[in-house]
Amino acid sequence: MSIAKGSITGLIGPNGAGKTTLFNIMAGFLVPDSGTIRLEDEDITGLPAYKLFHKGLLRTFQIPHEFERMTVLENLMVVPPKQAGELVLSSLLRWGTVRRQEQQNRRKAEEVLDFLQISHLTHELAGNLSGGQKKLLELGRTMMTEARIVLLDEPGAGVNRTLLGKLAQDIRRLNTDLGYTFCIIEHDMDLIMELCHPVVVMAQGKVLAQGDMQELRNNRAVQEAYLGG
Amino acid sequence: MDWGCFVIEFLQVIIYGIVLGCIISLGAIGVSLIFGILRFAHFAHGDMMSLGAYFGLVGVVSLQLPMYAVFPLAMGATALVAAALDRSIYRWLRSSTPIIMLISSVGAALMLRSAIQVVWGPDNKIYEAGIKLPYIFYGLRIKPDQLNIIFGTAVLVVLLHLFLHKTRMGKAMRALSDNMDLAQVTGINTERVIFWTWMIAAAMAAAGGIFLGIDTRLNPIMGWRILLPVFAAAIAGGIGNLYGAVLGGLLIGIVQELSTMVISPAYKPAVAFAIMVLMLVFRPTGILGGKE
Amino acid sequence: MELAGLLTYFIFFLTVAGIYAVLSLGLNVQWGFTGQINIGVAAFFAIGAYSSAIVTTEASPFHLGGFELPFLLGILAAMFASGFLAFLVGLVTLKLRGDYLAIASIGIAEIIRLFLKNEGWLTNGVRGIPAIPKPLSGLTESGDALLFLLVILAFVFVIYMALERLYQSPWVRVLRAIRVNEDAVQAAGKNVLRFRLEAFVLGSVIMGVGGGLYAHFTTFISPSAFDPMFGTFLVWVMLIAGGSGNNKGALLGAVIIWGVWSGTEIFTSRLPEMWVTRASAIRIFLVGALLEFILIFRPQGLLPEKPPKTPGTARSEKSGVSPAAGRADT
Amino acid sequence: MSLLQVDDIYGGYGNADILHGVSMHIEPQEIVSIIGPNGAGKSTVMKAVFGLLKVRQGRILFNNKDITRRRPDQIVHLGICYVPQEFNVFPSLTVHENLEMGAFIRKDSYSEQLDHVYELFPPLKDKRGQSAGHLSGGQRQMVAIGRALMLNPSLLLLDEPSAGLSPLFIEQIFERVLEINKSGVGILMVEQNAKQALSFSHRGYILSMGGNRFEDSAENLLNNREVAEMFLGG
Repeated sequence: MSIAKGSITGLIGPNGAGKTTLFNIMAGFLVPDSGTIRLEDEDITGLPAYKLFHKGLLRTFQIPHEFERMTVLENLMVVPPKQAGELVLSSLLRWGTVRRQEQQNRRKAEEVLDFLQISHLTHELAGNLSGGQKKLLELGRTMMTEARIVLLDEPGAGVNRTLLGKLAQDIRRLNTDLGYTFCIIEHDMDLIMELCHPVVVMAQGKVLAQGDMQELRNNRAVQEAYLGG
Repeated sequence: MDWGCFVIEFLQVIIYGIVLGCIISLGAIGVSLIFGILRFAHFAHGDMMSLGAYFGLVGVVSLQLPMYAVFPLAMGATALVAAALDRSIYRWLRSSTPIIMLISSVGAALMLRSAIQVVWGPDNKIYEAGIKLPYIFYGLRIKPDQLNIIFGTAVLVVLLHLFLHKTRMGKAMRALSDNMDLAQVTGINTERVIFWTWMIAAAMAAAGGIFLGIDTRLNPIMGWRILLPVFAAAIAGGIGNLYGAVLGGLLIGIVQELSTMVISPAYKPAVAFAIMVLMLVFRPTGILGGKE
Repeated sequence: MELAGLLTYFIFFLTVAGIYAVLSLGLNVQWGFTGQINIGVAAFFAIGAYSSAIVTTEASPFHLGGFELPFLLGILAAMFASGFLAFLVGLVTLKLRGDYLAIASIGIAEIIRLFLKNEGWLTNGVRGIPAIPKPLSGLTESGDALLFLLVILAFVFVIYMALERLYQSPWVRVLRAIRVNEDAVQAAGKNVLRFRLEAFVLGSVIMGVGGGLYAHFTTFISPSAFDPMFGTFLVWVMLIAGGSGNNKGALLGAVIIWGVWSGTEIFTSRLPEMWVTRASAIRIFLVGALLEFILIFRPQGLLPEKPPKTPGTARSEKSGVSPAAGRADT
Repeated sequence: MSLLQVDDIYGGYGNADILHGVSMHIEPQEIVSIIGPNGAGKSTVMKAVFGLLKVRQGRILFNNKDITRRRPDQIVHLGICYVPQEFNVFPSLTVHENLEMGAFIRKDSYSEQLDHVYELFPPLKDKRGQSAGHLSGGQRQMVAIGRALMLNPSLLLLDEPSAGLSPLFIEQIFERVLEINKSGVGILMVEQNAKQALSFSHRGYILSMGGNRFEDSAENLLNNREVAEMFLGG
């Protein structure tokens, strides 16, 4: 399968279709047995996750991976790449530079929180957030750096209706305003319908069909895959 | 040295290695059992071996019992101490992380060792004075004690195998080691099985401790010193896998003894460490494959 | 006279507590910040002590030496040696799960112990290295101990301040994140292994400093000084009792636990003759029991870890009204 | 009196609720299927019944006895057995030992029940001495169900018994489930394979977003256009 630049591609399919596995492979958490993955013509197969990050490929997790004993702000500030303060010696000796960078990153984080409209949670411990807020935080982390493509693993799972609408809006805004490309695994068909074009259907480890959600709904094979033989 | 002599010498060292391997195996079995079920590295296991050895001393010296009666006594007493340790300490930490359990077992190791020192004093002790003449087969020397250790270990391993495969509690132990959650939804009283696991692991450790005392001498730090080879054996065999633990024990024991032919005997423990690190780097699941 | 004796004892007490404070600060970097279990603190402690001793002592037929470098270079050597050892250990073990590091670290400690005992050409074996110079000694008539205490306190202060600053830094922020969720740190583009290795090495370097200070304090070292009880376990109890993850906790733990340890000595020395030989064992038993007690009833220690203040021009800090901010900062 | 009655339960893991007011009932000797799109909370309902997650609000009655917030090991004693979707056998134990573990809490003799299980799943009899980890997926599912039957439960909870099985095995498993039901065991089943599951159930519940969406006889659900569409959104 391929994901077009600037698109919001949906990835759907029944449980066990292999969607999350595909994500894990694309994001460098698993190594494929065979086959290649290319990011704008560059072969990135088998690169570890932290290197892919620097190539602009980011991911979120189905079960939010927040740093629970750290504040929301800190959660975001972990992300920016090339922080001088991440080296022991510069933290100790070039405190001024580090401080300046920290201030920049902090401003950036605050912007992100504003964008997501959760700035009231800035100093809350991430572990205390609701499921939906954690999802927003996951999304927020991807905004702390320049991304080319963001893989979202079930951004809607466990999120209530109102927050879901907002999440959808945020994703669309990121797509149109900042030019993010998204690939989204999601079970909430409403969300997929609202956001994604095109949609890829997977079943039993293979791509079954691809196209517009409207078409797919009338596709026999897709219906069968969901309802079972 | 001519070739024949070398072979004899080599086989002689192998015998020493098997004896040491048996002792290590008995410790590694317990470490492996506990890791399989409770998922933490039990650092007090070596000191449980020492404790068993000293209980044995009580049987031999104070009660003047014959050796075959000393074993059940010392193993039972050590099992009770292990059970008490679980009830008073480990049980309260079960819901915390394995790492915290590990640290608490280091604390327990300290307590056991110092308790031994308080009761029996810090000096070396032996079970029996006097030197027994070794049997000699084709130039190979083997002491009766060493034969007893090998034979005794074999009996214990067979008994353990029968326990794990023929009794309800033994099967439940294996079930828990496979999948604690599933055991729970099957209605198995996991706390009771854990309790038994401690008793069995400690009994094996006690036997290993007595053998260690027979083979060398008793002193309060004997268990701590052998802890590294014991862990190395459990890891080399595949942690959580009992037969792996036995195999790993023999491997570590034999290689440790063989190493004395090339390097200074003082560095024997380093050999165990080296095998362990090699294993961890190249085959983390161990020889027979263990848990993750 | 009584008072002078008390004062001497007090200086001695603080000096040792200070050395322990350095060790427990080092362990705090590994365990408190990063969640690494190093049960071989004694090894890095010993390496530090021996390195500093060897490069600062006069030539001796019994061990390597004769460099007669100044005290500070000795400490530098201690840092380098223990850091290098940590680097090697870390390369091999940090990819593995936490409990394997723990097991490997007792292996390292054991090997270092054997090495120090058996390589007589280097360390004079069990007979140890005597006549290690004590800095600033002989400057005053009777104030050597006090001056040396000041040296120790200066080291503790510098290390403490550096770690406090680090604690505010992005570096520790990543470490704390790794402790909670490694995958997410990977997904945020950080090379987790690099951070772990750095933390392990830094912690060990600090332990090396502790070793160096110890060598110059006692002026005589031998392998028996670095047994696991004093070199490793006491340090662990100190850190856990004081509060893992909190530098102040590491300091407090060192003072309190050393106090408890020395205090029980006063008590046990009054025991009847036959018990005196066993007194040390009883005290170790109590330390073990104390550790269990803390783990069960107050696992966070006396001074629990608290999130650092995030630097920057916080609007909430300026306005100072955000209720959430208030909660997070207390 | 219903065998099992679930009244408007809310709950989930940690703080976030996954179930937002689910109600259902199972009559004695009934087969009831829970179906619905992924992430609807189907398995979660089952786990809530079996005491495997926190029920924050609502009530669960079994034979008119309140079992809300009881632990799994207590619930087993009352006569409910649960077959998880994954990791549902002890791989290093033999088939026979797996079944024995099912009867662990029984004090009486269970050899009759053992014979009954072997009758129900003849392939297991031949493999009784093999370790369960070496079996095929379908055989493993048989072991798992057989193990649950060892306590002679009056209600069996099956979490996606057909997941990952080949069509041939799916049919076999469902046939067996039907037979178990005929011997008087009530069955609550979560299924992805909606059509096939409904085709031999008495009734079905369709969940979506952690709440009830439809409840009807299996036949009506099968013929309901809306149901088919629901899986694909709308």
